[in-house]
Amino acid sequence: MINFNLKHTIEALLLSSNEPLSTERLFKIISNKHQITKTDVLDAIKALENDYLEKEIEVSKVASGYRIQAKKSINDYLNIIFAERTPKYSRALMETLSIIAYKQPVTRGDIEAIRGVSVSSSIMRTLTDRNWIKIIGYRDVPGKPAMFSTTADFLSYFGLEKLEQLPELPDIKEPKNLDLELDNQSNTLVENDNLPETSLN
Amino acid sequence: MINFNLKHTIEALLLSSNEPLSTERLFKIISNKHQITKTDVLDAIKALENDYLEKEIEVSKVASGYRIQAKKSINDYLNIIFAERTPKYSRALMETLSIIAYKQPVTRGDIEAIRGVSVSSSIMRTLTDRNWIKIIGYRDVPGKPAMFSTTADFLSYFGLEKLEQLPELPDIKEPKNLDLELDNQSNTLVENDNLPETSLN
Amino acid sequence: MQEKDHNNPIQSEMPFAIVDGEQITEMPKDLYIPPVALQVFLDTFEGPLDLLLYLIRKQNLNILDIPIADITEQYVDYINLMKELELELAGEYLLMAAMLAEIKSRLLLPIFEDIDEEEDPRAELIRRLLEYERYRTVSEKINQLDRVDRDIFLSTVDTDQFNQPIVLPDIQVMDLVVSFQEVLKKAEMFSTLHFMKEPLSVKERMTMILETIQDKDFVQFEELFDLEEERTGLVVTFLAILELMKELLIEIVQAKEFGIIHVKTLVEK
Repeated sequence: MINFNLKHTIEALLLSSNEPLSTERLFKIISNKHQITKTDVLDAIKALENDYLEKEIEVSKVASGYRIQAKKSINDYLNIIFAERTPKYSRALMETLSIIAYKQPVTRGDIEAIRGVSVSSSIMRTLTDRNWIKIIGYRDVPGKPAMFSTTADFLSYFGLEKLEQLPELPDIKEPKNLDLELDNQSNTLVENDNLPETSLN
Repeated sequence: MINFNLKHTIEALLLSSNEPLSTERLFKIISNKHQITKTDVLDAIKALENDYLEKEIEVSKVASGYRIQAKKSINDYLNIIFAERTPKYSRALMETLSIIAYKQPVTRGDIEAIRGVSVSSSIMRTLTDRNWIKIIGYRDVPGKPAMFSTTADFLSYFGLEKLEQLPELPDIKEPKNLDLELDNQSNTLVENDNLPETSLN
Repeated sequence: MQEKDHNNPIQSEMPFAIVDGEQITEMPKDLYIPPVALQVFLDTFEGPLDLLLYLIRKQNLNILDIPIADITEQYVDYINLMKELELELAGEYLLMAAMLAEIKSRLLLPIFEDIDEEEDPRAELIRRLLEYERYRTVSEKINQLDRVDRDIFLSTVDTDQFNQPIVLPDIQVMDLVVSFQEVLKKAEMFSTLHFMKEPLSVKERMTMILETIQDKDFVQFEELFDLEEERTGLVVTFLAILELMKELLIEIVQAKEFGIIHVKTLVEK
């Protein structure tokens, strides 16, 4: 084809696809018809990124590939267009999702142990339906509970490429020796509780 | 704002919106923040059309406004992208279908009682559209709920002649209450009392 | 890390839930809250650990200094109110109440030289609180990350002018079998659930205990517990006993240290 332009083709494909496309995928699709290399694909994406510098859209690399998205500078307008369409998620869902993200692979039991309440099936269903979590195996203990981990779609939804880009999990402030620490504070405890002094050494 | 570029803003808005945007709508949204006229909007769209001549996307005017679409020239690639995506039915749909297959005739209420969640209308529509299920009568109870059974097409799809040829459930102990519940309701069947095996040829 | 501006009006979820924030001042100061407000208040908690963290933070306490007696008392007061409104969660909240009561009682026990090595009874609870707090904090951060359709808007072009071949999902006959087995498994779980729901009422258990004691002068403490029961059931019994003591309907008697504990009725016959 005479007028074949890799950059414009990739742009149109990224805009047409409902999900991010990886370099491999783009290469496979286009190399069916045209002699190109993977480097050509990467170069074209670079060129596209360059073209977009002055535009209000940008190429974004997320876990599942490349996608094109609006620059934040026009979010004010988009918020008008999309008013009230913003999805909201409950704290229970966000906590469950966080535990899966940071502790994966985890079973429902692991999640329950941390949150101290049972995990609602509807939350797990929502997370699965959105393809944010998946079962990656079954733990070899009685009952063979399913182990969950997060997916590339989960990262893409938050515009991330890798799990490491998630906010850092706060350190546990637990002192090396919790008992010692508690002993030091026994004075406070006694005051507050009016406990007999013998109750703690 | 110094860097405001109407053309790029309109481009990003058209690409981000899920529906076509009219000149009026674009004007209203943008004139909130910037001094522009409707003619400016039209001029920008013209300029955009011009920019896209060499690209694989184009501005298209439809009844409700402007939108940006892929040019026909990349259809071959789109075919590949969309064909790669093997569609899958949700678990909810598969469970609903299996209940109808093994417990027919059933009402939506029966399915809900067994699954413990309400049956979505879109699932019933998908199954009906595929001509896998049909209404075979109405149960003679208040509300006259429709009773569903599977169709001949459903059997043909699996290369079966009769419902009896569906695989038997390997040694599963059905909870007592499931059968009981359905049995109780079967006396109230108006007609079509027998399982429709015979009626499906 | 892209963090989201707190001032965004869309971001109005869970105003009470930010326990370390100032929002708490809007919360009722004492326990006597109108039921409607209480419902709203309780709905903001994600379980017993969350409620405990709130009670601790409300008093500006370090988790490591929990005054168990105070916190237990407050906690039990809350769940007493809760029992009427939030039955669904009662089991987990009751379990925590029992755990607190146990810790409290262990702290009250005289300490002997040889059990000196034993861990402080609060340690396990503190560990759980600290662990839960980590995830709670980080989940708030994740909630503020940019996300698609809220902060990130995807650019797409229309492709419906393109004659997309409609590919219908393909299923195998075995998929049906597997799905139906899933259904049966779930239905089974359902029937056990229904069965579980009933017996967890403290009031009901109080009556049963009173009936048991009524005929005799006293019974052994252990006899009141049915070991066949699940852990939650035992907790309900325990709470019922505490409740009966509080209402001065029974009395707990222990003749000598570590001797048999007897439960005696105070109701006149």
